[in-house]
Amino acid sequence: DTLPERFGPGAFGFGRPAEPAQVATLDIDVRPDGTGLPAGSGTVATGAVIFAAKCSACHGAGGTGGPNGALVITDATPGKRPAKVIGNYWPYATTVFDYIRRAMPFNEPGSLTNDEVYALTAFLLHRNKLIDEKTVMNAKTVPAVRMPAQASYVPDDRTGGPEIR
Amino acid sequence: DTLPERFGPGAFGFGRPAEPAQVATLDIDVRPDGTGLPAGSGTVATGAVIFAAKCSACHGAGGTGGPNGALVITDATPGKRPAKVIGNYWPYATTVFDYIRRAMPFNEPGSLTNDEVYALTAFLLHRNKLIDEKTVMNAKTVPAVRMPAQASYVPDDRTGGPEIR
Amino acid sequence: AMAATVMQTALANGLQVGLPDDPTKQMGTPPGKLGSRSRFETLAKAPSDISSRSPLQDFKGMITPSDLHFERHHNGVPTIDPATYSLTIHGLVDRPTVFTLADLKRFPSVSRIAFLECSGNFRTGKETMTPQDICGLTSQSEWSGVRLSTLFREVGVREKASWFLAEGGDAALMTRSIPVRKGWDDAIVAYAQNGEAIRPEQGYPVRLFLPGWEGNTSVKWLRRIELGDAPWHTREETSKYTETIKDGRIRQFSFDIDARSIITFPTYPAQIERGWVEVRGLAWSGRGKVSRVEVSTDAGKHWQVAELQAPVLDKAHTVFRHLWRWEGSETLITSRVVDETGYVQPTLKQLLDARGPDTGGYHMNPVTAWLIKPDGRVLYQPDYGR
Amino acid sequence: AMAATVMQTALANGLQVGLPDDPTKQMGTPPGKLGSRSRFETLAKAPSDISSRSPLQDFKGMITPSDLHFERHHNGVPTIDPATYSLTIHGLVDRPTVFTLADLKRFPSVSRIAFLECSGNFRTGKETMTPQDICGLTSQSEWSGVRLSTLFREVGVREKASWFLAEGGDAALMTRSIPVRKGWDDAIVAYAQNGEAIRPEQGYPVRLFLPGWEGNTSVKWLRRIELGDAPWHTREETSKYTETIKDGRIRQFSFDIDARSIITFPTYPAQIERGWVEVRGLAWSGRGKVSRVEVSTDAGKHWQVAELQAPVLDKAHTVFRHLWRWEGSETLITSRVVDETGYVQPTLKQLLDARGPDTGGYHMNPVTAWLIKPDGRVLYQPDYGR
Ligand code: HEC
Ligand code: HEC
Ligand SMILES: [Ca+2]
Ligand SMILES: [Ca+2]
Ligand SMILES: [Ca+2]
Ligand SMILES: [Ca+2]
Ligand SMILES: [Ca+2]
Ligand SMILES: [Ca+2]
Ligand SMILES: [Co+2]
Ligand SMILES: [Co+2]
Repeated sequence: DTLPERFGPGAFGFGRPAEPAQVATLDIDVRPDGTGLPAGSGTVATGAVIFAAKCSACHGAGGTGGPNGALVITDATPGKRPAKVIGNYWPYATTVFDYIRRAMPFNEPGSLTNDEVYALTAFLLHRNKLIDEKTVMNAKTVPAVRMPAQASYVPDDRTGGPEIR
Repeated sequence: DTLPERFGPGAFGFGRPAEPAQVATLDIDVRPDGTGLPAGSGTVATGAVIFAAKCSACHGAGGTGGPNGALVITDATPGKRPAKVIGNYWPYATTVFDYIRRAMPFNEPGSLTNDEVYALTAFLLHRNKLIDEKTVMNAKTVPAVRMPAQASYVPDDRTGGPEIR
Repeated sequence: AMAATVMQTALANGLQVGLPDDPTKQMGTPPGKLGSRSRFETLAKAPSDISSRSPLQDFKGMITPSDLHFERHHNGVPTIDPATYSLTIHGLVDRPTVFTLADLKRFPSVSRIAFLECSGNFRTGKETMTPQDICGLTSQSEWSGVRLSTLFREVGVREKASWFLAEGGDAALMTRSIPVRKGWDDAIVAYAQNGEAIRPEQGYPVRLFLPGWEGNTSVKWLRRIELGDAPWHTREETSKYTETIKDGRIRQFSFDIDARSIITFPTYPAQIERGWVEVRGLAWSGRGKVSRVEVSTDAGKHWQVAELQAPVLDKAHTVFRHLWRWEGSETLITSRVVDETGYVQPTLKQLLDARGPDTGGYHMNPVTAWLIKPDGRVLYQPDYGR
Repeated sequence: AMAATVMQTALANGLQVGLPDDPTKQMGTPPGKLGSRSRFETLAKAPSDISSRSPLQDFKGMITPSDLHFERHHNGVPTIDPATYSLTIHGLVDRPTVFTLADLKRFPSVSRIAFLECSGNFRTGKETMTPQDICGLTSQSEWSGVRLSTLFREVGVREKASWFLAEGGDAALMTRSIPVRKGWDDAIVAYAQNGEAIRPEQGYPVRLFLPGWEGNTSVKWLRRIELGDAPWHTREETSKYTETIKDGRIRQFSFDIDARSIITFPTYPAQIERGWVEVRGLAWSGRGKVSRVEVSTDAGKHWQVAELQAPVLDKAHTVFRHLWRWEGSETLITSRVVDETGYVQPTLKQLLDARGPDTGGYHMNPVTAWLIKPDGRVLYQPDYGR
């Protein structure tokens, strides 16, 4: 870092202020505590219908597998490790909402309404045995889902130096 | 240079011996002392005919100029420096033979016989007032032509360091 | 000086078409607006649906030609108009700001040669694998852009900002959470690669570039940076780009690329002849400079220090070379790098011992060995170091 | 890991065609065998019948993209089949030898980043000239190949050999006489450029590369090297590539490229805005490293030391940068380099004073200045330093 100290905040004056309305159209991320979740809600039953129509071609019936992989815990094939899916590997349910909203369906990203994303989130969390079939998903309930994998997550423990980790 | 000393002559053994006959087909260069000049000869008169047919389109009638520049000393245009041509700028006549043989005519390089190159050399040296119109050019006579520019040539006198040269 | 109006129209029949019998006797192709690759060179990446691997075995030197830089996308390469492109920085900042491409180019700039490697860059299996097959998801360019620290100062990043979210403008809207300290340290908001604008496959017009960190964090087609006080736990840092390690733990935010080397010659499908052979390859570390590369030509019994091509740069592919006299017997050749932190490139067994057998494919950097057959054929040795 | 068979056929209607309204909502282009340049980038060299000039003002960093490397040919670019290519070394050697391309690649190799500049690289005239117009006949690559010294040892160059002839296999059969000491020092018989095979325009498959020396001596399409005891005085080292200096003398074999710098931003046709401006450019010397670049933003009254981008390499284009606050008044900006021999880049007047007014166009490396108009337009100043 070689800039002289005088180049503090706003010193160059390049760029224009980001208007809150503009930021809002881009600011679609969702955090583990639920910050960023929009209004709306969805049920497991609605999610099942949407999933069958828009997702199962790639992820199999009910998310059990397909050309682009399983999304739900399936019975372990003998001798094979269980697939890493939402129910056994994802630490936060908010990520399910965030990811589906930004990236799925793969061939039509950004095409779902918030209610549809809530419904798909409900459906996948239910199929992963994380919520029962009556629990409605919304900005309050998604961050409250307890995810079994969360306890397993540790930050990087490699530090450089001779030790192999 | 970081190779150990043992990598002296022939150490790697890559490549194959160059057979003298193979080398001869490539070894077309001519040196100031005439080394490399082939058998054969040519006259100014023959050169004039070939030049008109194969060269004058690009270098003008008799080499006095054209789309690709003059080859002979021409009357200086007032206020303009004289063009750098064979008669006033080239230090060795051997270069005329060597260059024409390897590179001219520009659109048919390598197409002239040695006798034709001798003839063109004779013609251009004559038009540059370096030989009279009777002198035949061959392996003996080309290196013997006295070139006025030769005395002006000095090796690079720049040596790095602060002096601008 | 020389009048140079070559009469190309009248004499165009002299120009080379096809392969000339003798190129010294026909006019060549005139100078042009863009150079070309020789028609005799058939360099190519190896594409799959999600990535494309650099042909490491074909490269000389340390720079990767831009059109052979590896690719890894999460939903293809977007087409972004530079005239409408913008980068928004917001969140825990005093001055949320939108920067156009022109704005970014006005700031003080920086250039550096550094590698970029996907943390999923390891495949093994058959003997007929090339370096491209095994670890072709690494490439090196000279990257230019504005330091992220400069932008941080400009927008007034607040003291309590500890993480930021970087978001791409592709169809995957790729997102990663990055510690703010990396932004103050050496992160670049890059708009150029090897002298020219970043190529579309590498993030045109603007990408994040985090020297030494796993490739996915250098978010391409960067459209937004949000400053926050905790990581987001996006899908790409939970479901993916994490590795299970011992005791059922899941290692997350494993940003640094561990030191690695690979011999790129001789390797499959080369066939060598007896006599002197220059064993060469690439070595790099995400933690700094390569200190040393050792080569063994007797299956790991003895190791010799290879020559490193200067300049040895920080977080950069470094060419190593070792001259070896092969007398014709079957043997294994292999290389290992030591980086400036003292880390020694491990064997696959050492990695699996340390992480457990279920660790998966991220951050795998084992030593790689090649079997030299008595007839000079070279085969990958997937079992070496197990 | 992830199964990744994206159903591209069934869903191909989702792929981007043309410019998408919102690239985050359409699948992007899948990974490919070769990357591409963005359709929005219109980089091009400026070709004439005999050369093509690199767009220096468009480059970022120190590497020149290979397809934008300047060209200078004496009868176009030949098409050479690498399978039949050979290099013959003969003359004052113990072992005249023919090397195929494969032979050359078996020898110990070396790589280095260095500039290549045509010694005829200076034009001046109108205010609307760009750096490309003024000195676009310089470029920089990472060159790889075998040291000529290695080949000299291999063929047994005799002690009395003091010069060699390098001959190209193009339609000009280009020839230059080179002192043998350059071969022992740092000459490379190069077969690679920026990681891949040398491009046809730069000498495919093999060229001589003489770091720091005038470009013409780095004979392209190298087919023959003959060792001798005196220079040949070929046409390219007598009629051309010589300069008249004072007292009617003609300077010959002026191999070294004198130190030079040029601002590449801001330059014509850029238009700047008031406020902070990063003045940047390239500096280099054929005699070693750049020691210092000084920038003046007040027509040469005061000079400030610019920042040099690390690594500063020997005989290499080096990026310099100087942050300047422009308040809107008309001024001249200019740069000058000092190399490690203590040479200070001269003005045109200093050059003409030293060499005389008839010196011609070779080895002209004057400081170059740019006029900043109050409206921010930037114009070349041909009269500066006269
Ligand atoms: C055209 C194929 C396709 C369709 C349709 C599709 N997906 Fe996907 N899905 C993918 C691919 C490919 C990936 C992996 C993307 C990557 O890794 O970058 C993926 C990944 C996912 C993941 C993350 C899996 C993990 O373990 O990380 C979720 C969750 C998901 N999809 C949900 C959905 C939902 C919900 C729908 C329907 C709304 C859907 N997908 C429709 C192809 C598809
Ligand atoms: C199609 C155009 C063309 C034709 C025909 C042509 N030349 Fe040239 N000649 C050129 C060009 C172009 C150059 C400069 C080449 C260069 O500098 O690389 C040149 C250069 C020369 C030079 C060197 C001039 C100098 O001062 O350095 C000589 C001598 C020459 N030509 C002789 C000939 C002769 C003799 C012929 C006929 C046998 C011939 N030329 C036919 C285009 C032509
Ligand atoms: Ca700074
Ligand atoms: Ca947010
Ligand atoms: Ca040596
Ligand atoms: Ca000879
Ligand atoms: Ca022909
Ligand atoms: Ca669509
Ligand atoms: Co990756
Ligand atoms: Co030149």
